[in-house]
Amino acid sequence: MKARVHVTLKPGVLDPQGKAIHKALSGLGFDTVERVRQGKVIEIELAETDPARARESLRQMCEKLLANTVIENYAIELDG
Amino acid sequence: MKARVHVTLKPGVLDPQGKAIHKALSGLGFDTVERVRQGKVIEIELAETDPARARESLRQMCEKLLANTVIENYAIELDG
Amino acid sequence: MTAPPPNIVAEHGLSGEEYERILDILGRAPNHLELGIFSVMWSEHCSYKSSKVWLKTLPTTAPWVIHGPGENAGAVDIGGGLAAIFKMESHNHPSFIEPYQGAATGVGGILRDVFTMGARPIANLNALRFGDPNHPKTRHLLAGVVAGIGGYGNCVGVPTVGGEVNFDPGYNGNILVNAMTVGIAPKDRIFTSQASGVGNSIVYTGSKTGRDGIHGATMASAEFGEGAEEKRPTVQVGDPFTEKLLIEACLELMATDAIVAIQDMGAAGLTSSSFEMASKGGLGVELDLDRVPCREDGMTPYEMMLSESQERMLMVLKPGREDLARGVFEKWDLDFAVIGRLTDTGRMVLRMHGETVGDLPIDPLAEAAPEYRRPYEDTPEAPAIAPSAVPAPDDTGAALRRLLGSPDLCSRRWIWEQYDHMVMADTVQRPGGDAAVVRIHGTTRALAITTDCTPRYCQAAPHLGGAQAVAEAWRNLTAVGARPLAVTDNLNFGNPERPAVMGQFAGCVQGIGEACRALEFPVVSGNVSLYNETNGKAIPPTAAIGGVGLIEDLERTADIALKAAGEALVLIGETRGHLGASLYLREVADRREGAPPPVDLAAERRNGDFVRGLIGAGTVTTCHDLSDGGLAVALAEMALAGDLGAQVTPPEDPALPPLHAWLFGEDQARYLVTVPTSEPVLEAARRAGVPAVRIGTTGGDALTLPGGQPIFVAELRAAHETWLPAYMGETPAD
Amino acid sequence: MKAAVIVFPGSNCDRDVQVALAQAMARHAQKGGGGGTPTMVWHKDSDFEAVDLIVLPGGFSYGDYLRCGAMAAQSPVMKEVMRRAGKGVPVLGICNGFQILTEAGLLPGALVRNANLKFVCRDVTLRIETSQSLFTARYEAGAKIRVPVAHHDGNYIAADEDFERMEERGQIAFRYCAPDGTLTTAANPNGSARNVAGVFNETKTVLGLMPHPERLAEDALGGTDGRPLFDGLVEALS
Ligand SMILES: Nc1ncnc2c1ncn2[C@@H]1O[C@H](COP(=O)(O)OP(=O)(O)O)[C@@H](O)[C@H]1O
Ligand SMILES: [Mg+2]
Repeated sequence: MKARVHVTLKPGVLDPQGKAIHKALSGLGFDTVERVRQGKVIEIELAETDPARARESLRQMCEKLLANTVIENYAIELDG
Repeated sequence: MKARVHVTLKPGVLDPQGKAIHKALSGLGFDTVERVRQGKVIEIELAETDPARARESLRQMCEKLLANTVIENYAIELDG
Repeated sequence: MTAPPPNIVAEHGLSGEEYERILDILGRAPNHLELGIFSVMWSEHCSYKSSKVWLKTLPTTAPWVIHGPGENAGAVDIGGGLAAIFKMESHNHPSFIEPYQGAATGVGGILRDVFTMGARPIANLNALRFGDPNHPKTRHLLAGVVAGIGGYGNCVGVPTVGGEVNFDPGYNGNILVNAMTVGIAPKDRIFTSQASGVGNSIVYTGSKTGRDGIHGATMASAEFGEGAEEKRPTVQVGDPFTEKLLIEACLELMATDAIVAIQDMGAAGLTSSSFEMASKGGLGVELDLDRVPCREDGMTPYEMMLSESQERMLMVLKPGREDLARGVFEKWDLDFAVIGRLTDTGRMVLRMHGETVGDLPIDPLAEAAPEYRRPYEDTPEAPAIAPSAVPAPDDTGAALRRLLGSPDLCSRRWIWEQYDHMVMADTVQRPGGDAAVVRIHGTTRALAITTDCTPRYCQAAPHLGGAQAVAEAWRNLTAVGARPLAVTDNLNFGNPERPAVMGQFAGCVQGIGEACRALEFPVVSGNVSLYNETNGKAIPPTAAIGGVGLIEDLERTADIALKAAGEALVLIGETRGHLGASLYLREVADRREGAPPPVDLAAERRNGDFVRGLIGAGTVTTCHDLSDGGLAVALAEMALAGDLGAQVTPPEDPALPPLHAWLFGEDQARYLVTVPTSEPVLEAARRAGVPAVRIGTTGGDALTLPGGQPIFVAELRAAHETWLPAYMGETPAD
Repeated sequence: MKAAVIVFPGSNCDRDVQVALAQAMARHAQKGGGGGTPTMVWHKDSDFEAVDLIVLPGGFSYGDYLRCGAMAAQSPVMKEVMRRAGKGVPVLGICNGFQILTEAGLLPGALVRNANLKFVCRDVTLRIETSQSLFTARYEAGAKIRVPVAHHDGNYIAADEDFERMEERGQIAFRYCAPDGTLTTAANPNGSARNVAGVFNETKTVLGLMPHPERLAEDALGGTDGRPLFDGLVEALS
């Protein structure tokens, strides 16, 4: 079973990366860009066929390791 | 208009982060994990209403800056 | 303006009595914004209300001191028209909540304190205390803090050259992250926050203001309870890239005549920076909050004034220099806005959307800031432990290996290799020695820098512990051949409202003061962090001392690495074999007790001056001060650094303590040096009244201690280098 | 010789390399050559005076956000650097400079996060793979030198066919090795493929390397193994 975990900064948390990308894009002449935020995607293949169990296990992975829940949110997406 | 750019490593390209996450997850007892790859999502808000133009402009951003096409693939996702 | 309900007052951490005082000052009830401002300005963090009475007792002057406490950082004259500017500051609570960002923003904050004064930062150090290695959070906190310090310091391009680390269960719920920065400025171009010139523009630059860290300053002053996790969203994220730009832009503008006063926005952000500038200048300010660069839409005046967004600066410019300044900051892609002006009203007036949203008198607020002489209880005296009352080890070599591999003494390589300790290409002595040595760029002179504190001594005997921390810092500077100049301190304690904690605080400060006076080593800056406790349990008192010294000639310095076989080992200072509160007692005999070693400041000074003289004369080839683990550990460290062995024979002396006490005792005021021939040095010591004795010879690939088998240096290295990487889960193949 | 050091926002080894080069130029002047100091060129300058050598220094250009060197590779000055590199003007990229050169396509391959994910700052041993270049002429092929690394993303990767071509043309400049010269995993600080520490372009006029020769080019700093690189350049280009 394949899954994707999206990790994004919580709203209001400073995103230096996004800020720098925004500036760089403007510098390159992409002047329609209004806002940039950067996040992570973690693709995980699981030896698990039960979606409910997979989701629960992914949730635990996020809480324990994949996301820094102090400043980040996460979203889990299961394939198929 | 909101867009999301997914940047992922090309298949076969070494992914130290993915590897380290995999190892850490196994160490935490998540033993059903078979493969982990890490990528980036860049969320961009554009002052642009025409989807075709938005897509073309995002494609150029990817080619020029957002992805290193020697080692990375990108995918563009437009909202709405 | 409507009065805030009582629960709101309490939530702002203000006591009923303090609130009464606010009513008196304003002659009316404060609105929410004003209450917020009082609350941060009168928080422990900003007002030093519990500590001030004691801090005033510290010696702060010397002929070479340019600015003592009271400025953003202390400044001392280092000759050549230059000043060294330095300070240490804690970021304990934020680092416990989010170790990476907490530590990173700690580094960012202390860097700003230093470059605000016109100095280019040249070195960072960090004094860290973690809980029991077996505590479930320790590993994660250590990994995050080290990565955060490196992540920030490496990116701004300031070398992280030293520090210290201890582990103790007493820090399980409250780790300590104390960051120190040293910078160099032209002596005649030091900038302060004292505003002047009615009508002058107040300028905001750096990053935009967001909603982060609102009430960070009050959080840093509140004891942790079970609900601490809920405070998480107040964590700030650091942007070292912007900090680097800010350093370069500020230094570029400082080279012109545009700046009247400048102040970084640290704790309590825009509030305390604008307040401080006006208050020091005896003036008023008027701020137009519509002009504050904001990261988010719809920010309220309260949020803007209390935000602790990082990487921001406030300046007062000379009339007509706005465009010049704007040009510099725009070149560096930084936000720039004239947000107000100085007035002669003595008031802080805040406007938004054409309305007055806050109006406070500046002097009364500063002068009426609470100041408490809190009740205190002296720490009961710990019993002295006779050397003979401590059992000898079964095997001296095994005891030494054990000590060298213990969490408090093992190699910190795993940490400092994550720090760029060489950027700027002036690091002459890298981490691992007694003090870092950083060359003054373009010269053959250098600064020596160290941080020191032995919390187990402070806990057993606060007064002595405070003095010992200063003495050890002074000794570490001396051991590299530097003339110690001044210190910065970072006083980390529990809840000052508890008399026992206040007693620890008072004791440590008195000890620091005494040692600083005796060693002519004044305190020029510092920071106090109180309420480091969880559920009523305070941390061990931790009075971290950052010391800075001057090396006049890089050809005349010493390091700890043994250089050549056949040299004489000479022990300087008196050895009584004091084992109370020692690491031997803790790690080998498993006992945490006893009075720490006495600190004889006269002996400290005499022995240190003698050793510095030897180094200056080029007499010694190697020098190491003795501290944790005593003679045996110091010698092992010298052997490891030089990859060379030594043979030790104790002197024939009827007063010699038991062998294990001689080897592992932690008597103060001692150094171990190597010299090609011992006689001249012993003779000079006799003349100077300094105890000195030859204890052995360098050579071979093993260390031979009396009463034990030779131990290969390679074996010692394995013991020394293994613990930390193994603890952090690293296998050699990684 | 005239040299230019490009300064990007976030560069932090610009002064270090300027000093190392200036010292090499001073040594050359003592032997009768011309001295001087490299000029600093701001990243927003799309043109600068004619020089014999362009240096891209270490640091964290644009914070190393997104990917190390990615934003710097797109800055105005890089168009000009690429134009001149195309004409054969020698370009040296150290650490972040190496990352910028790969991002700009002036060098093959890419630099990704260190295998153990940690920043690493320590001395390493390098094996000189060839002395047949402007940059390494003052070293002997096979010689071992000690210089520091300090980076978070120095893990060099390239496609196998790129590697074949590079090996064939002698484009590998330095490799991480044990003190005896063998290519071990333990001697490799970042997991780089084939222990690669530095590579040339096809004409060997562009060199990128992760280690910092400018940090050990002076006795006072504990070593001078980095010096021959700068001395060789100054001599060849004066
Ligand atoms: N957190 C740290 N960061 C960098 N260097 C450190 C750190 N902790 C310890 N060190 C370095 O390790 C060496 C040994 O530290 P320590 O045992 O505290 O020295 P001493 O006993 O001489 O005060 C010193 O050079 C010190 O600067
Ligand atoms: Mg020492």
